[in-house]
Amino acid sequence: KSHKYKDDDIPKTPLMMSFTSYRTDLDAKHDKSERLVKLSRDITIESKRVIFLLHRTTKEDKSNLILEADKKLHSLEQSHWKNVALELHGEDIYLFLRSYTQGLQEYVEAVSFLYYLKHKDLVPLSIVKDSLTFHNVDSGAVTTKTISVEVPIIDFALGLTDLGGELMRLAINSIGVGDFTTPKEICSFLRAFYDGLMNFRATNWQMNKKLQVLRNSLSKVENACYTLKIRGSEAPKELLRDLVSSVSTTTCNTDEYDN
Amino acid sequence: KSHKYKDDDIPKTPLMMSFTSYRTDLDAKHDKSERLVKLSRDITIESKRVIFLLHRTTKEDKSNLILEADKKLHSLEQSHWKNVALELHGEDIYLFLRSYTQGLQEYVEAVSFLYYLKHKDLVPLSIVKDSLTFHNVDSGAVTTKTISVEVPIIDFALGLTDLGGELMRLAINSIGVGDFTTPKEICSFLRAFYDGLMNFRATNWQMNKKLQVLRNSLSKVENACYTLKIRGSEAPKELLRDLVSSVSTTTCNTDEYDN
Amino acid sequence: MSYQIPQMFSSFQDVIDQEQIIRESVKSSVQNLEQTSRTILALIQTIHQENGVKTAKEVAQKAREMFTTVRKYYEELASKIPSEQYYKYHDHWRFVTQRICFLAAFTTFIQDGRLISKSEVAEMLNVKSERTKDSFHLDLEDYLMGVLQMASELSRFAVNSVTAGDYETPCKISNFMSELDGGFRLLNLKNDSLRKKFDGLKYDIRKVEEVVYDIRIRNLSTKK
Amino acid sequence: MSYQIPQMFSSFQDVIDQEQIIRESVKSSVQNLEQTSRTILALIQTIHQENGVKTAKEVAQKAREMFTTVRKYYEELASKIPSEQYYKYHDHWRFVTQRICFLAAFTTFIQDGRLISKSEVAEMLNVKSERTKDSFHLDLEDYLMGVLQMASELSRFAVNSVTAGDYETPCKISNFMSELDGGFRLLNLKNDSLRKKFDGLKYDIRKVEEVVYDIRIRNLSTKK
Amino acid sequence: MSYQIPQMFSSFQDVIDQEQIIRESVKSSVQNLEQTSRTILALIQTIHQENGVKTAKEVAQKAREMFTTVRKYYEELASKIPSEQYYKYHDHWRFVTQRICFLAAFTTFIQDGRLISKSEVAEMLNVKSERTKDSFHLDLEDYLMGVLQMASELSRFAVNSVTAGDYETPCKISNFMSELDGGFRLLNLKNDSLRKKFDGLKYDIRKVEEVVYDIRIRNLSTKK
Amino acid sequence: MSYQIPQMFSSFQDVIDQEQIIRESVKSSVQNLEQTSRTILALIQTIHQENGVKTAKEVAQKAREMFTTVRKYYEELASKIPSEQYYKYHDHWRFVTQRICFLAAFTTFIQDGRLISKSEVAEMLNVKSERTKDSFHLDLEDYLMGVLQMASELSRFAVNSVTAGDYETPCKISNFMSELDGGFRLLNLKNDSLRKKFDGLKYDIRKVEEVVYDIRIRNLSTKK
Amino acid sequence: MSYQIPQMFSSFQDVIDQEQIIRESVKSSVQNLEQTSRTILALIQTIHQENGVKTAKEVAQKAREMFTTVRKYYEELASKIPSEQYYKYHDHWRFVTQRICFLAAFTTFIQDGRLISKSEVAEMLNVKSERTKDSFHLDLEDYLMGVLQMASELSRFAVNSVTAGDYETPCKISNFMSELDGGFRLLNLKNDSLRKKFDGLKYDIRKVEEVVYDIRIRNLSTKK
Amino acid sequence: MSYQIPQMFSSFQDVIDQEQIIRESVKSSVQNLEQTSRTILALIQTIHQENGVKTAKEVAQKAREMFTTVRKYYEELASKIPSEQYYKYHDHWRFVTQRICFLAAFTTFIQDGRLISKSEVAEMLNVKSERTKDSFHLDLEDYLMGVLQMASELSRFAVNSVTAGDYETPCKISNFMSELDGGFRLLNLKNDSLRKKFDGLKYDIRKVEEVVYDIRIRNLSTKK
Ligand SMILES: [Mn+2]
Ligand SMILES: [Mn+2]
Repeated sequence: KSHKYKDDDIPKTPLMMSFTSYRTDLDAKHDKSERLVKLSRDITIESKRVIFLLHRTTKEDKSNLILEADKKLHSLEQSHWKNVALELHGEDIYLFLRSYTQGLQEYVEAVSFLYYLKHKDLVPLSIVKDSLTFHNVDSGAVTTKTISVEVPIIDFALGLTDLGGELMRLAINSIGVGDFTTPKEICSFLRAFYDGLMNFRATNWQMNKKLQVLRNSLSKVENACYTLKIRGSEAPKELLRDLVSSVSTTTCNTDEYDN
Repeated sequence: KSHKYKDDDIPKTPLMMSFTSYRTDLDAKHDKSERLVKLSRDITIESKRVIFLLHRTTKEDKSNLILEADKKLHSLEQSHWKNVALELHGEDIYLFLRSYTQGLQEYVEAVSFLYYLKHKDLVPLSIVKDSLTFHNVDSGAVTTKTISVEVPIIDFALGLTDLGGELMRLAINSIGVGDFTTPKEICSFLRAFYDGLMNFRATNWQMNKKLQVLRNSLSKVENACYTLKIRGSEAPKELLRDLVSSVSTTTCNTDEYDN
Repeated sequence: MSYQIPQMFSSFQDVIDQEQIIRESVKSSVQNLEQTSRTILALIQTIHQENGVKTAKEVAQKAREMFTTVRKYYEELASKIPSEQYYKYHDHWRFVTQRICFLAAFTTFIQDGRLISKSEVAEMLNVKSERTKDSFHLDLEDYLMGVLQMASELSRFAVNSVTAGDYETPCKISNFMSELDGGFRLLNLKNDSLRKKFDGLKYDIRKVEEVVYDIRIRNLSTKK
Repeated sequence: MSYQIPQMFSSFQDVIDQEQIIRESVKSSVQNLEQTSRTILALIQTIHQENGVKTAKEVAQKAREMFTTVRKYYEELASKIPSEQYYKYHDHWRFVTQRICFLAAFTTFIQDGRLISKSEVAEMLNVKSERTKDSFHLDLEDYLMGVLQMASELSRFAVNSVTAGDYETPCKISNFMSELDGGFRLLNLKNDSLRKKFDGLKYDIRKVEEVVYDIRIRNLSTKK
Repeated sequence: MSYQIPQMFSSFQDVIDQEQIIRESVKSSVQNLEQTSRTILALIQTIHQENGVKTAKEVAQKAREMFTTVRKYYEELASKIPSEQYYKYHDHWRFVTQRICFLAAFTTFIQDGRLISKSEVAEMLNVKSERTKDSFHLDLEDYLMGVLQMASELSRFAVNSVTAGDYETPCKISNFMSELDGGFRLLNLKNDSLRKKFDGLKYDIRKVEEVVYDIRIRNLSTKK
Repeated sequence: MSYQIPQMFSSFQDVIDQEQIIRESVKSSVQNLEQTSRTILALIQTIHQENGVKTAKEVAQKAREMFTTVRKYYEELASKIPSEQYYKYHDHWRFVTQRICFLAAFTTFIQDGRLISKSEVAEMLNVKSERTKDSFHLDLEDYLMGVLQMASELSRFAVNSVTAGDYETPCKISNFMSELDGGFRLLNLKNDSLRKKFDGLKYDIRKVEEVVYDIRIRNLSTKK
Repeated sequence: MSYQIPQMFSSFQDVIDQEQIIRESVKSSVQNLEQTSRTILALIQTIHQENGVKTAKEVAQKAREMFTTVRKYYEELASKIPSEQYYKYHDHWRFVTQRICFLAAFTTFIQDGRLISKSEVAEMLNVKSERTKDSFHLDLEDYLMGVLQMASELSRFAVNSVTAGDYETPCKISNFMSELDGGFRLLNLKNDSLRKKFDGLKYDIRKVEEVVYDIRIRNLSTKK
Repeated sequence: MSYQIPQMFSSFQDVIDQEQIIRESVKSSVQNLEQTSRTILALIQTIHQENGVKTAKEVAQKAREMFTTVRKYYEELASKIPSEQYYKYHDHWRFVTQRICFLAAFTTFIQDGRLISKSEVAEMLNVKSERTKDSFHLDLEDYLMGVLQMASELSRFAVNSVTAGDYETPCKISNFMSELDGGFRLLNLKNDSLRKKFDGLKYDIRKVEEVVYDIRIRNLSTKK
């Protein structure tokens, strides 16, 4: 950013001279913070896209979408996240955490969603940390063996908690296409997750708010499982088996059924 | 307002028939209320204009402006207010008070401002009531000896309280043009007004809020009088007399002063 | 300087004090009404219980009898309001009147399967149906709010009827509420509390429609 | 110089007054649109009633005809807004336009079993589909909100179709809503009102799927 | 039908993305304008310093020259906004435009002792004065807010002129502000931010009148 | 005079410090209570799990045993508060006490299928049931809030019972909550948080009634 | 079981009723206190009037005599509150007590030019200065809030003294408030309403300092 | 089903607990700093009193000596912060550090008539001026906030100097603040608390300018 004030115009008093140097420091900090905010915003958008993409798993071929999501996240790591790591290199990350935590949380949400689809479990912090660690980096400014983006536990936990909403969407959407297993699995997982979080004493209003949202999501999934049970109670056993096995046929084709 | 629903289409069940009559009643009420809101809004705008006009008294010929304001208010009474009175004739006015109280309050503010400029005192409720009473009215719908707009005490008091702000503006503006008497008179009047209102126990949150605003206005006028006193302390006696007598010359004409 | 301010405010004060006395007295009548309405409501709630559906008509009859007390308190209240100042104090009894309209409407639906009219409610409350200069009347919007409260209670009653093995009542309720919906759609509602309450009606209707759906798809209704 | 300022400020007052006049006039057209949309909505609601399903197409045709009035008021409204000020006053007609989009979309689904396109809605409203310099257009988000409102109404219609003994319509609705869901999933929505409304879509879909499920396990679709 | 919905929604995404791009781009131009306006403001502030009064005209001339940059950024900004979307994005540049109007008005008063007109400001900013179909214009309220900001700065300048021994400038300022006040009194302002800002004007005027009074009672204006 | 004010204010500081010490000490006891209550809550949550319904009584017994710790901390807390200052610091333990009442009530319902009385809760907490001069008591509203929290948890439990294949528990819960509702209807509540929470009870009740409805319409309760 | 809940809740109602009775009774005493405090305040306000400064001492004496009534109502209030429930109802009289402390402090400053101590205020109010088991006391924060309200009134009094031609009183007030500020600076306040009010003190002090400044720069204090 | 959830959260809990311990310890050091800063502030306040201006230099010297304690507590605080986590806990000491910067800057201005530099403040506090991996430094924005607080205090001091008959100090302050204003205008401030505080500087400057104006127009300054 070029300054319109020509430096020759500035009176050469000690005060003005020190403020000139303060300006340099402040600008450096603000510019870095601004760059991080922009990176964070792009990361947020791209992470949301990955989540949207993964929701198509209820409709389309699952493994292909997972592969695509893997690729998208990997390219996000190698581009935007590597830039974040470079920006943070040598800094006290807590000075800039506010600038990139939103992107970080949304990224954790996307990664954990993908991980759940693969492993039906919570993504470990170590995996996220590894993904955000870069080796043998050689940028113009920095040449170093290893740089990484710090992932504070609280921000990780905040991102994870958002996973609840996405799993809830997945559970309800699954029922819509006749998949009755996924909702039950998600219900059990979300209960364990909620119990774990309830015991986690990190006094943080954001956490409390998100915990409330998580509880609502869990409640919606429980109601969905309840409905499944109730509905299942009426179906003739053999029909139910047919239904479950034909998960991928999304539409109710009346003609086919007539056969 | 014509209804698009053709009445023949309505099933002739008892329920639908009674709702048709409810509709008539509701529409009548809403329409009247809507007309009153519109009248009230016009009254508000016109009253504000009268107030703006009267603020020019610090700059222009006072008696002409007062005459003009008198005329404007009178025509407002004979047009909009008479219509309000016609609308309210035979009604429980408290059903519609909310629709026209804003206009009423702004009108009371304008009337009391004008009255203050004439008499340096608070306008009596009876004068406002008289202005809003109309004799020998003959409209298409109503022919009656006398109709009037009820002025509930609370709404009258709320309108009066707003006068504080306008008097404060008048006081400060007066100083700007070298008139030192008006601010002092206003200060004394506002103190008495504030004391009177403070003793008036009408528990009403609007009143409490407006009382706070009035206190701020009084405080500004007190500070202005203080400044006058302080400034006056330095002026040579004879000059001060000159200044006070030349209230109407608004500008400081350096040339003239040189003479 | 001497202003007419003190005299003015002291005369105002008299009026305000007078009004305050009326207000206190009104509050006390309203409290009595609230107490009575709570008692009737508690009675009516029992029809949701296990055997409630069977005793519904009986309960409704008892509830109707309790309106004697309601009438008494409305008479008392009416005597306290100066002529043409009904709407000055309306806020005090607005809420309880809506609730009482709900109770009257619910009772009548249980007994007769039809919507009570505004004038019938007014009669049950011992007030006038239309505004006149010297009397206490029933406000139209209060009546309509009460009717909407009833609709909400009916959707709950439809559910509990099925639990109690009664598959006919839900169908009656569904038809009734559909007609009610049509009635309300005739009205030109403003963006006020009535509109908001009416917006809630559609959820009650959907619930009842789903109950009827459940009955029909299982062929439980004996009518067909 | 002395004379310049008063003249300058008089001309400013003219501008301020002018804007106030436009705003009042816009409000009045919007009120007309609201009235008309309420009437069409009341008409459409009748298809949920007992015999409604059978008359659905007829009702839809009537509704479509009532768009003549809609068109007239949009024309009136458009004539009041200089095109470059569309977004200065947009909030005034945002809500009613969403509702009208819903009505247009619902009508079209009933008649043709397909999603009305944005340009078709624009045509029905007699406005431009895309922003151009000289015209009043249909905002994209308003159209999408209207489409989501329709989805909610369709899920209710699926339930009532079954009650009326029609087992085919729910399947058609189910397919249609599934496709609609796929369409919305292509959008990268922000966390705004549109996203929130879209989040509700999944419950509507689930409800319809449940209806279809109930039909299938009972072999009802073959009964027709 | 199946193929229509995905295509439709893809095109919707394009529109949504497009808007996001405009918004980001607008923000960047506005940041440049803010930076420039801060620089001009810092320059103008120097006239309050001890020798500032003497160099005032010089400073004003320099400030005027810096408007070249302002014009450039407005041109850039204007090129990004289709005229009919001016009010869709107006909030982004509202604040900075008010400040720039203040700077233009202050500069002009220092140089010519008169109020800059709205069209002159528009010219200095390289935008249109009136709303036309194809251009970026200057909003009236933004201009008026800028004028009121200038009045506040002038009252400070009056005080510092005296400190610097200049007894004539305060009288000029006093006359000018009195006239300005007369202008604003012609407007019928609503209770909005403009009215609030205008309410502050009377204190600025009073301050200047006090300065003039101090000069007169000491016969200082004759001393020069 | 000069010397009086500092001395006066020094003595005020002593009072403020003293209060601060009590407050800190209270907070620490309350934190312990919160920790313990969280542990009990987490234990109780397990009954919502798939096999939870079967182990419910066992879990409740374990929970009851953990009240030993609760009693200890209340004793500790009580020792810190002079009785006449109970309400000065009440806000500190209000929330946690409500939660503990909920836990006690829930545990008792699971074990005995009945409502725990206020004096029983007081005993479980090792505090007095009624206010006396020299002791730490259980506030009535805190007890009632806890009871309402339990109702909310019970409605969730009813849902999960069905999922776990238990069709009897929901019916028990429904009866119990209906009775509870009758109890609360006897109270004349102010417009406070208790009233608000009670207003929420009806949603919990409807939810449970709908669960029972679903069971009955499918004849599930007889099937097991 | 069925019979237990209604009985339990009936007993709760008794408790709630009891509390309600106390609350109503407290409110009535507080209203009397408010009325009396308003009367004293109105009396004290007269010292701001033109001739008020001259009659200040006289007015203060009259105000002090009116405390007889204050004492009576505090006695009445105290008799209604069991000591251990002081803080349960404290919010009811908190505000009026702060105002009465202000009146006592203001009166004392006018008469004696010094700060009234907490125990003196307690004596004027006929309550205990310190908390004891069996009595109604004066809360420290209420006393301090009252003192800060006085400071605010004093700054207004300083302004009006000058207007009335009294140039000495402002200097006394300035010294007094500076000392008061020193006192408050000894306190370690929490981030509560007291701290917020104290933060406002510095504006009152600056105002008075500016009044003294105006007097000194014009040599007015020596002139009289 | 068994998840790795409990292990994960229990390992997190350890970290969070550890952090909580540090946080508590930091708070205690910060409280000491706050106590010390309050004492220094109370000392400095005395220069506003009647004879304060004369003893200003003496007071400043005493204040400077009290920084020994400040240094001690910063050393203590620094020892508690793990390397590279300064900004994790920064919020805890941000406010007190700003106040201490203000005290250091004010002291230095009184003694030397110049702005203390950031590195000088760091030295007075016994912290590093620039961030390094292993040390506790002085944040630039905290320093700047402190400087702005000083400016506000200086404007008050200018007023009180005149009261004490010192007409030179205000002129010095005016020049100093004008230069300070120029310095701040070099900075590109974001819309944060620093910007907001800086926006307040202009009022302080105007106040001082008006004091200088009062002095000049009365020829009180002996310099000319
Ligand atoms: Mn999400
Ligand atoms: Mn006004």
